[in-house]
Amino acid sequence: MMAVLQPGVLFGLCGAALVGIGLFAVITHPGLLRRIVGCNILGAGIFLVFGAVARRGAGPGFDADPVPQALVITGIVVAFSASALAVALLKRLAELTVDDRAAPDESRSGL
Amino acid sequence: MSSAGLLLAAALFFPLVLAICCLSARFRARVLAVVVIAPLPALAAAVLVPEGRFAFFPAPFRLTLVLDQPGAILLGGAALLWSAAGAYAASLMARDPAAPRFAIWWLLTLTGSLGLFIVGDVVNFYLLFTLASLAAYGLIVHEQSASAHRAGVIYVGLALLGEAFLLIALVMLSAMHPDANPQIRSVVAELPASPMRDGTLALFIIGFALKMGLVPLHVWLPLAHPAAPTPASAVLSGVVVKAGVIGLIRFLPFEAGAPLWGSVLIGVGLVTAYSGVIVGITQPRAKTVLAYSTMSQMGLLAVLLGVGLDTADPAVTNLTAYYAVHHMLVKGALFLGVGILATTGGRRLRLALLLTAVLALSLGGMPLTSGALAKLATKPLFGYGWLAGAMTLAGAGSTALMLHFLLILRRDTAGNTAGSPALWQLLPWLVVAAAAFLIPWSLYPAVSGETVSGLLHPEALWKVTWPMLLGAVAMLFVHRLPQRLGAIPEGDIIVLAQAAQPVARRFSDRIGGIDAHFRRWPVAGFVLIALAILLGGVLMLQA
Amino acid sequence: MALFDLALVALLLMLALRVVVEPDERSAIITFLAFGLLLGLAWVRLAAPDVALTEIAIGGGVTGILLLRAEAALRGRGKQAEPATRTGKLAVAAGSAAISAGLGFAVLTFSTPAPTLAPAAAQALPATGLGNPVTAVLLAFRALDTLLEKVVVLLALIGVWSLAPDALWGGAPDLKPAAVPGPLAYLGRVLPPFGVVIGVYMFWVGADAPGGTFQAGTVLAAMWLLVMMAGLHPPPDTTRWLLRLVLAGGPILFLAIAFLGFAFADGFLAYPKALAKPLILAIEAALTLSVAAALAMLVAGPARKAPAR
Amino acid sequence: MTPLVHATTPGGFLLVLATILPVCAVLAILASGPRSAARIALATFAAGLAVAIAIATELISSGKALSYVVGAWQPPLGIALRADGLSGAMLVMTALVVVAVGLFAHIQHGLQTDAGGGRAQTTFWVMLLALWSALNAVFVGEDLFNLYVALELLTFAAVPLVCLDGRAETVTAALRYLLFALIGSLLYLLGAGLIYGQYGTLDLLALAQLARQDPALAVALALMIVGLLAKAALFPLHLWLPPAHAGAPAPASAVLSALVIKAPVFLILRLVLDVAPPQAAAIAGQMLAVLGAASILFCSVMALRQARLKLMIAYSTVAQIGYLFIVFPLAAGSADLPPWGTIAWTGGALQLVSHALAKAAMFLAAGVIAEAFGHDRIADLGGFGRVLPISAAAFGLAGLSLMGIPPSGGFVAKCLLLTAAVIQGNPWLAATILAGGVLAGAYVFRVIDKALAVPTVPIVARRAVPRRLECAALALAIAAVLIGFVPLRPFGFLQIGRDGLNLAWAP
Repeated sequence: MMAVLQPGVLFGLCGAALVGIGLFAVITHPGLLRRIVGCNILGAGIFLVFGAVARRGAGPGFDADPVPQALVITGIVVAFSASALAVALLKRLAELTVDDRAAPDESRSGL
Repeated sequence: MSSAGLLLAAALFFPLVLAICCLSARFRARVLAVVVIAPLPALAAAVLVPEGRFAFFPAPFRLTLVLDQPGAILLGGAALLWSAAGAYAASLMARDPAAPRFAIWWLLTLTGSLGLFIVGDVVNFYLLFTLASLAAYGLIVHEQSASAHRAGVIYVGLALLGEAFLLIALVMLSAMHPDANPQIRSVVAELPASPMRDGTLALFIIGFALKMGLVPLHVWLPLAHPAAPTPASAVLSGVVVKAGVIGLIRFLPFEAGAPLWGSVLIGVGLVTAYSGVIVGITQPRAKTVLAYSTMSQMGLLAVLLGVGLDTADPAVTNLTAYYAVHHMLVKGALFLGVGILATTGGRRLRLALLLTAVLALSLGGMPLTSGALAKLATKPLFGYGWLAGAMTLAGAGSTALMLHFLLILRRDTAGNTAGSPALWQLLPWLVVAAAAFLIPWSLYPAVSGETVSGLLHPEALWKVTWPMLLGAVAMLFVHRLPQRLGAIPEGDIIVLAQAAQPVARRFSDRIGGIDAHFRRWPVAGFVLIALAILLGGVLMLQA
Repeated sequence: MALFDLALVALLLMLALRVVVEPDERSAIITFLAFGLLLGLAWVRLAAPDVALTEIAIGGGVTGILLLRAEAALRGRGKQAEPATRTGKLAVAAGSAAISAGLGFAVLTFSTPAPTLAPAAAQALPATGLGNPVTAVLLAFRALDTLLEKVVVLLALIGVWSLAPDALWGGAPDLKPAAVPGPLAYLGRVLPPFGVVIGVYMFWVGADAPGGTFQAGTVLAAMWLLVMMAGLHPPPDTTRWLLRLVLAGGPILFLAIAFLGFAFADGFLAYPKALAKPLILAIEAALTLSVAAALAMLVAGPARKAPAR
Repeated sequence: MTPLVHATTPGGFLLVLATILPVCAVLAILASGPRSAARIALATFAAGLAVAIAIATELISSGKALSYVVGAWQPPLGIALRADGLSGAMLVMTALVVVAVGLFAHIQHGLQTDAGGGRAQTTFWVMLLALWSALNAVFVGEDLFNLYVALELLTFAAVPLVCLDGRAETVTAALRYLLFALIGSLLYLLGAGLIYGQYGTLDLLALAQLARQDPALAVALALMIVGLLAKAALFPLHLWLPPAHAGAPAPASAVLSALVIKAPVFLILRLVLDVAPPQAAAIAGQMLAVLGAASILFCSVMALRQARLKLMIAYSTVAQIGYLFIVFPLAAGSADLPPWGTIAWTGGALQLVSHALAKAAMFLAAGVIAEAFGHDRIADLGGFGRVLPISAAAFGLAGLSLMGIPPSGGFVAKCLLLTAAVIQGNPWLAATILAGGVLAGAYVFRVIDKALAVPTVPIVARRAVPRRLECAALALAIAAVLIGFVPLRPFGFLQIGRDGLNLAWAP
């Protein structure tokens, strides 16, 4: 039982649960913005699994394995870029659909 | 490389090169003039090249050409018909702006159909078969009428299906062979020992039956042949259907025999022969009647091959080729004749009708014509049992069908004003008609092993005459049947397929509905999760 | 500490669930930001201070600005698409739970002793002259990932820019709200000097202590955003050469040094031993600026004003 | 057993160039401004093509895989790049398609009235180059996380291409694509994390020797494979593909359909063949084959139903991707024959390459048609072959390859797969391959039939299209046909660099 309470395992399990929550949000939530947030929760869960792996890999002189930690940093930046692109698309879409209502059929002329 | 080999290669490549030259617009504008010479190397090869096999190009691209007796007989006849029909087409289409397009399809079909008679390896056989099959589409739809288009669509659909059957059959045939592109001869020799023998044979028969127009895969034939321009009808009905015949000749194991599949071929062939006559006799259009006659004759060829397969008699291939070349030339001449008669009037009309009548009755086996020769040469195969009777009856049926054809021709030409056909249409017709008479006569001794003088024996004459009389009598009765003409629509059972259209549409709509469902975000997401769980679960259970 | 960890995990899960079920968009996002900050705490507990800083700066900070701005822009016309049915939700919930269970099982059955590259990293660390192994992994051992990741960020930025209407292509984004709230204006004036100092400090210590180019870059980005949002300094045109140079400068310097490795060291992305640390620091400096500019512009979004010709 | 380690081989630096050169061009465009985008891109095409050809030449002449250890940091700490025969084929294919599409786009841009430097044009060039980099990185990557970054790079390059025209429908399609692909890559990343937790390395070569049957690996493989399936848009995960590929401008559709979805497929191939233990590979292969077969049949029917040309081609992509997945059970190795020694492997690789060439040609031809007539409704295209003979020919030749009609790459590929199915006694897969061919024939013929038709009212082009534009499509289509003549088996190019991995397959 104590083994489960070690951070290297506990946060791994937490990450696993977050993955489930994130997946549920991104798949079932009707709001597109919330789907993006769901993706972020999914990502957070995944990074926690990496963190748990890193923590388990503590060695002499190191509290944790630096490699997964570095991967997480890279991953966070990539995930943020993805969110930013998704949000930009979403905002553009909202603008376009509003415009469409104002001037219908303008967008249908070309291919 | 011997000069014989080069000539044989020229038979294949000359028309192909001409087709490729059409990429140049300047050449394209004049291409009609060369369609008549395109098959000439093949004709020369059929006459001059001795039997043998020739290999070209190094290993991965190796092309093997084979000239044997059945191949040479068919190649010669086909080349002659292609050339004559080409001359006819060149004259007919001189003013047609779409003629270059027609000529390109013509050259491609020609390359494929002639090549099939001489190719000796599996891959190139399939390649040429495909070429002949698909390029014929261009000939069928050339006139762009609604009926031509419908015929073309149905033709391509069935041709693609045939391709699929043939492909899997070829793959099953050569899967175990170490060579990537084996010789047809060697893989067919291994076939009887193959564990997939029956499946392979069944697929071959289906694939080639489709091309020959055997029941129930014949539906495209009575639609496509009449829809094409006259010279194209002549080669389609004369030569292109023979692709199926040469396929069966090449790929069925006549050495070892396969009684089960022999019986199947005999059964299918007889049904085709009779149904061709029965449906054909209800048709009001001359070209459609000819198409049904082609179907009926292909049935007879299938019976011939079936007998050979049943009795393990390799000699049947020669006889089949002989019968096929007779039909090829006669049918070609008849189709051209329909075109000639449409433009002929007055005194010449009677002469032309007479010649047409001789050609037509030749299919029923009129004495001294190629039909009689073909029937006499193949007669020994059937023995004296029920099969011989059935074949005789089929001959009678052919006579009746041809009488029906002649009656239609007389009706159609009754109102013709005096006139004469263009010389360059008349001449090819006469050449083919003459060849239909001469070639079978000259080949008879070699093929049947009997002397020509035996043909003039009264007994032999009677043997072929009485079925004709029977057919004529039958026609007398049939002629009186009310509402006979048009009782069965062109393409007969295709009507059933059209009745199934709503079902197909519903099926397709169902697929569309499922697709729309799967493309909903939550559904796709759930499927994603479910797949991960499934795969993970299975992998975990195993771990 | 175990109890603390348990409480932290419970809180994290609660907040995450709250984000999912919360009907109001704005509260959901604020909950998510709280979740991000708590996550930083979790990273501290996982002995990953570098990640904790990154998570707080990006997950709690810049993402917060991004999402809140998006929420404000979309309010009232938020896209509602393809809702799941009740059974569908149940099925997905069951599936997600199964995935979590499988993951948990995998986490519990990891091989022991845990495989680790820590010793290998420790052994190789001196060759880089750095003290912080995470920085060494990012800029030496796995520098190719970092390089490509920089390109990913720039690509996302160009992707965002490409969403501008044709007429505005090359123009400037607009961050300033219609009316700048008082506190924002105040923060915009007061915070940036501190922020810049913190950012520079983080970058400087990053070589040997927790911190580094991403964390520093993110802090700088946040400060720049603050300034732009408070309307103190308008965002630049996206075609401005200075902006483009700062954006591309980091990766270009990185690439240039990487290619020099062919000539002066063991190949692409290898550093000459003696110069390793200064070179890495130079790269980090340029990258920090690039990251700051890129992240800020990512949040700022596509152009909303026509370019000045 | 001595563990295999990466060692930089002569010519290994070419792999670095293949991945980095297009990135350099992206940065150069960013630094020097949009106006020079086209020029920089064209110069990169020449250089990139040369690099790809150099890699292929080096592979052939040495007969061994090329490797490069980046920064001389040995994996597992560092990252290695490696190109075997299959990777080499992918690199060359990618270069060919990218260059042809790039030239097409350059000519097309030249037709537009406004000068260069516009939004859509600049974005196109940047994304095309980034995409090339990402694809090359995927094909030569040896490190699971490095591959993740490459996949993300690919997604971020592909998404803006989808909505270049900025209409609401395409933006919707792009957003849907981005989110679904994001879920896919996150699942992949999660799997990579689990693998690191279990084995302490992300290096594929090392994993090939370390991987054993254990729960962590099972979960990791399942997540990674399914995540990649989502990115590959295999039925029934294809929701994003038809609108995205049909909505993008023609050159963008061409690279998306021809190349982008091949990257995840390639990675699945590597995971199943190199990482998964043999029994796991067999089971995963069965499941993938079922999905592949469903994809072929279902999406071919869907393609047949489409009224718009580009949607038809997009559905055809999903169907053709299916063929790559039925390779798995067919290429299952035996004790004396590793998977890459089988003909199914060769067939699969050939299908991958010939589909890429044919599909790119088809989309470009469709682009010309849309450019000329202002629409792509199949029903209203009667007689377009008269107006655009070269495009019609390109479409027809590419169609040959899709249908599997000889002579073409698609024919040889399907023939090899059929042979494998027959030898293995797998009638269902054989029937699926054939049925897929017939259905492909039907939907290609639908268009050809329109091209050859002579409508009563002749169709007229809304605007003239220069021949040069059509020729790019034709060149690709001819390449798809010619690839059928490449003698693959005795050549053994696809087997280069794979024998070292035999270890993992020894029972």
